[in-house]
Amino acid sequence: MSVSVQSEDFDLTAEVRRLTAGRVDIGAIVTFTGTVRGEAKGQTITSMTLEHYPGMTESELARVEAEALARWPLQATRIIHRYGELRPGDNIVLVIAASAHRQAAFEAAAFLMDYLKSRAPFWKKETTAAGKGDWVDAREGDDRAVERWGKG
Amino acid sequence: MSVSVQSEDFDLTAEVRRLTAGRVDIGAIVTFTGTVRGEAKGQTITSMTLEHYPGMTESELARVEAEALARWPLQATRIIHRYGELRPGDNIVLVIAASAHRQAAFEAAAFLMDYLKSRAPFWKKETTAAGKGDWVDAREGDDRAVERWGKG
Amino acid sequence: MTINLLYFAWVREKIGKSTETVDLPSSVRTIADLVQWLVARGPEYADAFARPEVVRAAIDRAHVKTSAEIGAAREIAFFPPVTGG
Amino acid sequence: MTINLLYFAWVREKIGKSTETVDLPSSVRTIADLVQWLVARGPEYADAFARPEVVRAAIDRAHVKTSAEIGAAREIAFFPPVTGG
Repeated sequence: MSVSVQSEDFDLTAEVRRLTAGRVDIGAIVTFTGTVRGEAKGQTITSMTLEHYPGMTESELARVEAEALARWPLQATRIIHRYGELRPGDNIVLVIAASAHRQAAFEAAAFLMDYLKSRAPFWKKETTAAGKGDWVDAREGDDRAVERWGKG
Repeated sequence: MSVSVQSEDFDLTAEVRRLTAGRVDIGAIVTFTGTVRGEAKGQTITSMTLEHYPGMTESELARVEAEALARWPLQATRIIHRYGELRPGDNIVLVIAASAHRQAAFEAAAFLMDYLKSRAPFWKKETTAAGKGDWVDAREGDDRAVERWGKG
Repeated sequence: MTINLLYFAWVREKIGKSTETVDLPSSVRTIADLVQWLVARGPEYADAFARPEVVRAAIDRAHVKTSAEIGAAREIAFFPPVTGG
Repeated sequence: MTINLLYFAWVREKIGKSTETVDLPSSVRTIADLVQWLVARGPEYADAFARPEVVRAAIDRAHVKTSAEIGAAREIAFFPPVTGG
């Protein structure tokens, strides 16, 4: 029930604690963290720049989150997506889904990631060791991943 | 590739950092945290005691972890299960699956939990506000959850 | 009609600007019309929309298809398929 | 044959001990035989194994079915279906 688009890093423990503090109705917390890999298509990546569409990003993430809350019995959700220049190993995105039981938490977290990947207006540009900057191509698999959830 | 059975609590950020430190081949990290709920069958729970079978617990968890590593392309895994007396809101179990891509990480984390729930020799006893201690019944759903992964 | 156009990622790089305000003739009714109208403005637009099927659009910050009517839109954005997460 | 028996959770509570060492007659070959042999030892065992289908067993720390042969086992455990996680 909370979405952030930020350049700063995030802390997993702190974010989970913020969602669960003082609550005893949560039994299962699933987190997904996406990180920058140091290689793409056999090339060494030195940095990754994330561009986004301010305003639309926040509203699309909120829409994705509302969709998950409508589909699963969730006690709490959280989405954080970073933008700007990142290095290999850096965090890019965090999704948290908390529920009474594990199946809803797992499914909702996977759903949030699939939807976010197909709808949130972010674009990645990778800079290789050779100094070349390339926009990352959308993966066909990401469209297929979203289809398994049916009509959104 | 690491299993712990302990009475102490764990820290999500610290555990993830230990798995990923200095690595740039990880793109997706899924964590599952199981926590003690404050209610069961309409009764208020004041504490939960986790009994286990020392020796067998560690070997079953290692077996579950090896099975996940054989099935998915994982960069790292971690299982921590607590025992002893816990309070509502306390952490019980942590599972982490790290991979290059999110699908493997999500599936492996769900698999680890399903297998752990059906094979790791832990037993929960809940104490209610009325002072009554009851052993938690195994959920039929947990057996069905494990079946979807096919022969283990 | 005056409207703000926004460009992102390689669409922005090819066009050479991230935003501009344009006066649209009344003949431009849909996103597809707008793409055609932009392409006629110069080679940088023709380059950005050379493969129109890989360019996505949003009207007032909501994803739309190229058949969408522009209507009373205040802000239209063009960008490649998203690659966040 | 001398063997260590371990009991957990409500199996332990009903039998009233967590571990014991017993000398098994050679006629006790499987887990099912062992359950039958234990039940004959006293009402606390009969109570623990009143519904044998809900008691699980492990031989030398590995899950087994009640048809499993005891063989050269050193440690046999009885417990309810597990409820960890």
